[in-house]
Amino acid sequence: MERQIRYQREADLEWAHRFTQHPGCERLLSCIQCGTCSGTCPLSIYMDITPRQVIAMVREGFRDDVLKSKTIWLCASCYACSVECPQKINITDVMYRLKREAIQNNVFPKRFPIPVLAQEFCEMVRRRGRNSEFWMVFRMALRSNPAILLSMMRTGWDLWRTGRLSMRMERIQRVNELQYIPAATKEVD
Amino acid sequence: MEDRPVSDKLSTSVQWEPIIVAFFCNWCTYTAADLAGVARMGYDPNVRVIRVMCSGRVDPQFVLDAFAHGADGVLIGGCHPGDCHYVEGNYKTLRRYHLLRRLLRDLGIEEQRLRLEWIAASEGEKVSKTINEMVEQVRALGPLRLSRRFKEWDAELASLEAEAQSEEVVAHV
Amino acid sequence: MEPSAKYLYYPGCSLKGTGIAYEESLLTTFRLLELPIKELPDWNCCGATNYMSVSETSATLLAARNLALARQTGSRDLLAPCNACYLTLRKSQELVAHYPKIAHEVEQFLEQAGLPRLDSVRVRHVLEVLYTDVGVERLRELTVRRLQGVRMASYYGCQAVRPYGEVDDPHEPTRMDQILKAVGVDVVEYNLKTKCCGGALTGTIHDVGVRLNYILLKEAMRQGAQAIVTICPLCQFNLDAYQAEIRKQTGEPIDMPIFYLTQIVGWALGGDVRELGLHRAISGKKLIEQWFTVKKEAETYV
Amino acid sequence: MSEQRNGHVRIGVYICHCGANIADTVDVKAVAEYAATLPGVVISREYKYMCSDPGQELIQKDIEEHAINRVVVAACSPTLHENTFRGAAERAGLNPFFVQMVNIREHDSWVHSDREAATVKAKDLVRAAVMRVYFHKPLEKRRVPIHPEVLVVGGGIAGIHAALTVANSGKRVYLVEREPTIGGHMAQYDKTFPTLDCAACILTPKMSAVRAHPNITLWTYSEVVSVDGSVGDYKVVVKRKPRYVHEDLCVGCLQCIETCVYKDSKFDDEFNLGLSKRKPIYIPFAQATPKVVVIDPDACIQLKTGKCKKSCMEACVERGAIDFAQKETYEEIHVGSIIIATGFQTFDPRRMPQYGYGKYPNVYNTLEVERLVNASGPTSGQVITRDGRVPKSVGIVLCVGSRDENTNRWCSRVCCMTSLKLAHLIKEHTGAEVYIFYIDMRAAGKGYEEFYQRVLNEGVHFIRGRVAEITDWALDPSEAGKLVARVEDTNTGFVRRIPLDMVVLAVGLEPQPDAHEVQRMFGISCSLDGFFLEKHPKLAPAPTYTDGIFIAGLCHGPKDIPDTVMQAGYAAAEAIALADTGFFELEPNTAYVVEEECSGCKTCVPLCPYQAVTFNEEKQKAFINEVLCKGCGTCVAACPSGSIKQNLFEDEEIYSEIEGVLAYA
Repeated sequence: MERQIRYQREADLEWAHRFTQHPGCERLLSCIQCGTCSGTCPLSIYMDITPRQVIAMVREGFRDDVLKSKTIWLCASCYACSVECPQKINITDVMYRLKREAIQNNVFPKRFPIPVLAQEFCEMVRRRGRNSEFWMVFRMALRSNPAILLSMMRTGWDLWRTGRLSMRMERIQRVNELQYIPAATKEVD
Repeated sequence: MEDRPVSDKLSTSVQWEPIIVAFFCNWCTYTAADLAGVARMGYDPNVRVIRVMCSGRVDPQFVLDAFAHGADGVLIGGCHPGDCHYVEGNYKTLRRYHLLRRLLRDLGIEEQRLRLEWIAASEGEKVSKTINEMVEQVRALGPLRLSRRFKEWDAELASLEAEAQSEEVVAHV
Repeated sequence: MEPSAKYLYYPGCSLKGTGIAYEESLLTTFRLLELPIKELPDWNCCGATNYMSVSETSATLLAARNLALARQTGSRDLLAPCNACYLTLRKSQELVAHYPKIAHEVEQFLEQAGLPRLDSVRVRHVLEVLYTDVGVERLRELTVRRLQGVRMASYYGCQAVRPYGEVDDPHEPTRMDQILKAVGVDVVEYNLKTKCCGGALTGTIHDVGVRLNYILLKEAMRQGAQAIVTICPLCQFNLDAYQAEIRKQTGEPIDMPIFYLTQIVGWALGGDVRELGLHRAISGKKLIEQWFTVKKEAETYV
Repeated sequence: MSEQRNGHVRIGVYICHCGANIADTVDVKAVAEYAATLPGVVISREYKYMCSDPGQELIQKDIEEHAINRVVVAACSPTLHENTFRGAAERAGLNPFFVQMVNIREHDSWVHSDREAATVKAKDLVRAAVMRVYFHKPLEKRRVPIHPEVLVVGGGIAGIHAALTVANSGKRVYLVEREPTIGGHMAQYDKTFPTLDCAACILTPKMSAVRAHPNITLWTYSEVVSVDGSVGDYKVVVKRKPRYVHEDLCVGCLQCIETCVYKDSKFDDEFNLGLSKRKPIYIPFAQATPKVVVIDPDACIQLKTGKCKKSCMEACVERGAIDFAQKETYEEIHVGSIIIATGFQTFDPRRMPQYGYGKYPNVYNTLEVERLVNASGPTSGQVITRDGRVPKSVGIVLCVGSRDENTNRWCSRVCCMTSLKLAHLIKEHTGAEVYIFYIDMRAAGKGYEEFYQRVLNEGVHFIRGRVAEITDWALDPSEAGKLVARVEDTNTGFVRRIPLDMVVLAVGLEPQPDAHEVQRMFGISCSLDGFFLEKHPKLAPAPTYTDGIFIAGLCHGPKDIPDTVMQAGYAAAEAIALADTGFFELEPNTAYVVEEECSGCKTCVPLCPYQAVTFNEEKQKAFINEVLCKGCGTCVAACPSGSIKQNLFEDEEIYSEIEGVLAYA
């Protein structure tokens, strides 16, 4: 049996405190744990921990539990929780922040497609200035789960015959200007 | 008066800190400042509050006097329009305030050194916010030090006078 | 079009690919409304939700480049038809306005890249422009043909109305409903008009994404809608592309056209079917043919 | 110079520690030592609690033994203890206005954390007071007589209780109520928590007592339209709206209602919140007080068109109480004090569209359900939904318009208990499954937690989570035809969908929509939430900053019936005490004209909002009537020749203060 207890030494209170200083995370301490976020979220029913629990865990410093959760990756950034929150907490921004920390610390679920998609996307955009939908999905599928490609065949065909599937690799002209944008994965604080 | 006490953080020699004289009306802003205290809403210690019954009691000369005695900024706090305990004292303050700002500008004193704010008895938070903002603003403007400039001006005047007199003497001779 | 057109058009990646019909119908509609519009030269991807998930700073810089480019053109209104582009650009403005540290990084980047400092460029959404700048009454006046008796549900998606509520009310948006009614469409009550379509989830966690779209489609049907009107390329794609799969999974006879608002408005203003990209639909093709081509003689001219 | 005017000045300075409140942040010893070096200061002391008896005695002893004739006390806000220290001085034979207070607690130690800076500030403020007190003059307190009559505004339980209490002490009371009857919200309730005694049974006897009391003048369907004057003598004008029925002639036989040309009731009944209908001529409810009918001018054919056969008049031909020509009238009264008990309004849940109020007929607010479960309500106590069904499952949603930054931030205090009560009653009436959706269950009060336990044991489901939305679309066959609440059950961690036949929104309590107008008319303040502000949150929760005006009940903030009654009794006691004292002491801070210096420019005359400044044409000088002067000082500030002075706020006093705080700037 796995013990479920949490010792206080496992709680990273300093991290928790720093967390509330980040843009959009300032009101985290106001949370009254009412669960409106979870109730509003269209995806909470698929999450391993609810958005409300995410906030409770962040506040109490249970960093690893939060970062390894699927919850943060299921967030589709629809902002419903942020709009409904009675304490005006920007829960979407909290989720973004957690996604970034997870990627930087490499703790996200392996071969889980969403962080892979995010990284592929950033890589492509930073190098070419634009995102070519076809190639992005293709590369993401190759890296996470090539079997997906089969199921996408039909959609691909539909798009192709209606002229909505472009295989062109898009690229902006002054791509050199993008070199001043720091590589996304290097963000630290 | 005597020398400044030793442990004086606000003394000009070490690091200049602005001093703001605040005239708060008894019914709204002074009470709000009390509320800020009760609620422990901290703010910069650079402000010195003088209580008046109504912001309408603030004679423009009080403001000029404060600047002349070394204030770097003057804050007037009154009740919100329509809420004056004395019906409309704050409207009179507002009119005087606009005139005063023009006067200050003409005198070469930055207008931002004088601020009028409506703060209701319940707005403790606004007291702390206003004071902090104003301290920040006046700090950015730098010291006014009108009282020292008086000495310089006096000296300047004296020398001009002496000069004029000597010229007169020359002329007479 | 003249160099400093009133509206600077920021297509975003989707409107050059899966959402090409949105671009076609948007440009057609603007032409019919005689609104000058010009594409932002050398625009780059806004970064969407993905970039924000990786780096807040870089995401803001990426968006900021577009805002700086917009400033170079001299136009004030940057029109972003895609909900995700709209929000990403708007959000970067908010971050710059509220966080000096981010503002500083943006300033530095723009300087290095030789771009002008940010100025008051207004990021606009198509819905907002149609509603505020053109106006419901004007659209009603300009309508030359009506889709008599066709019932549609208006679907706003997430990122246009949330979190800022500038495009429309975040709880109960009505502007698209008003526009659709003005151009002759019967708009049905639709509870899920701001519920999420799952965005990129259909590509990543496919079953979850498809389920969300199934719920959206089913509720629209329950309310008697024959079609759904959207204002976002991703919403349109998600609702349009997976109906066959949903039919197979659930056995329910869902085959519903999913339009862009600009297709419906453009058609009402007299736009051509192909110009409006109406031929690019995947689902509900029969109804589309019925409404827009076959029964052409039944059109009511006003 | 001042010595010449004021004799030999001997100042005593007293620095209070206030336990640790001041001493922790301000180096009180250093301040006292510093004060001792200031000119004129003879004695400078610090003490743990200056306001305590030993503290006051310290001052008194110094006055007596060391001939101290000016006192500076650096302690808390003058609004708190100025009178305490003035009293101490007076007892020692010194004129109380030789005392000056320095606020080093609220304005210093409580708002600063840097000990050094706080100490410097304290020294600056003490120095300013020392320099100011130099110029103080002996003054006499002004006394104004108190008119013994009392006005109570609002006829809910707070106003009723206050009016009866004051009236029982033998004083005349005017009770003004806006609606056609007194009773307020309490009259609409069914049972009261936690004892479940019937609201009407305990309220209606008090309503009749008001009607019958010889000392109470009851004006219903009336509104205060203007208030002038100040403590002791308020002149109040009350508008009496026409009810088109002579109150003194109507006996409440209700035959007019029966014979009204409208055979069926078809207008929304306000008392039942539209859950039932009434006629254009109606009585709000059976026990309405006064039991007098009223005619709704927006519904009555005669009043709208002048073309009705007036069958109501025929029914009342003998008494002749009905009078379509009735016009509004105005009453002017003089009272010494006023008790404001204007109540609250409930939150309009249409502001939260996610709950579907107004869209789905079976979504109710708590007030409507109070009427539904009431035996004398529109359904005679049967809980039936708007579509005519007895609900099998009922959800009560808490914190609707409370604890929410998007609507109202405060906790409305009564909704938890109201919901427990309604859960119990609904279960009793229908046997339905009842779900209470709560964030925190707040059952603090005598017998409240016990009631919570009782409802728990009755099998009501308590789901800890704020409902995200109420919809009518089914995702599961079991949800078909029902409303569905989507909520995270935070206790289990599941997101749940709960099908319900009836949803009750426990709406929060808000200030009346016209609270700000009332606040302005009576010259009192509102707190940030819009409720009326009390003088002190702990020690004076019924008086206001305006002397002679007291607040009671929910106009001051959400509270339950026992707390309302207590506050109303307290407000009444204050009003009685004021009337019995017979006078009120005012600050002697009036303005006066030094005639020799007045140039007769008349600048001051139009400035005074109280017409206290007049111009003596004969002398060509301004004159200030001290009785009318309220002491704002506007004329003082405006006088170009400086001939208008103000007691307690003399120019030289303020200039010294300015100079004092800036002595080292």
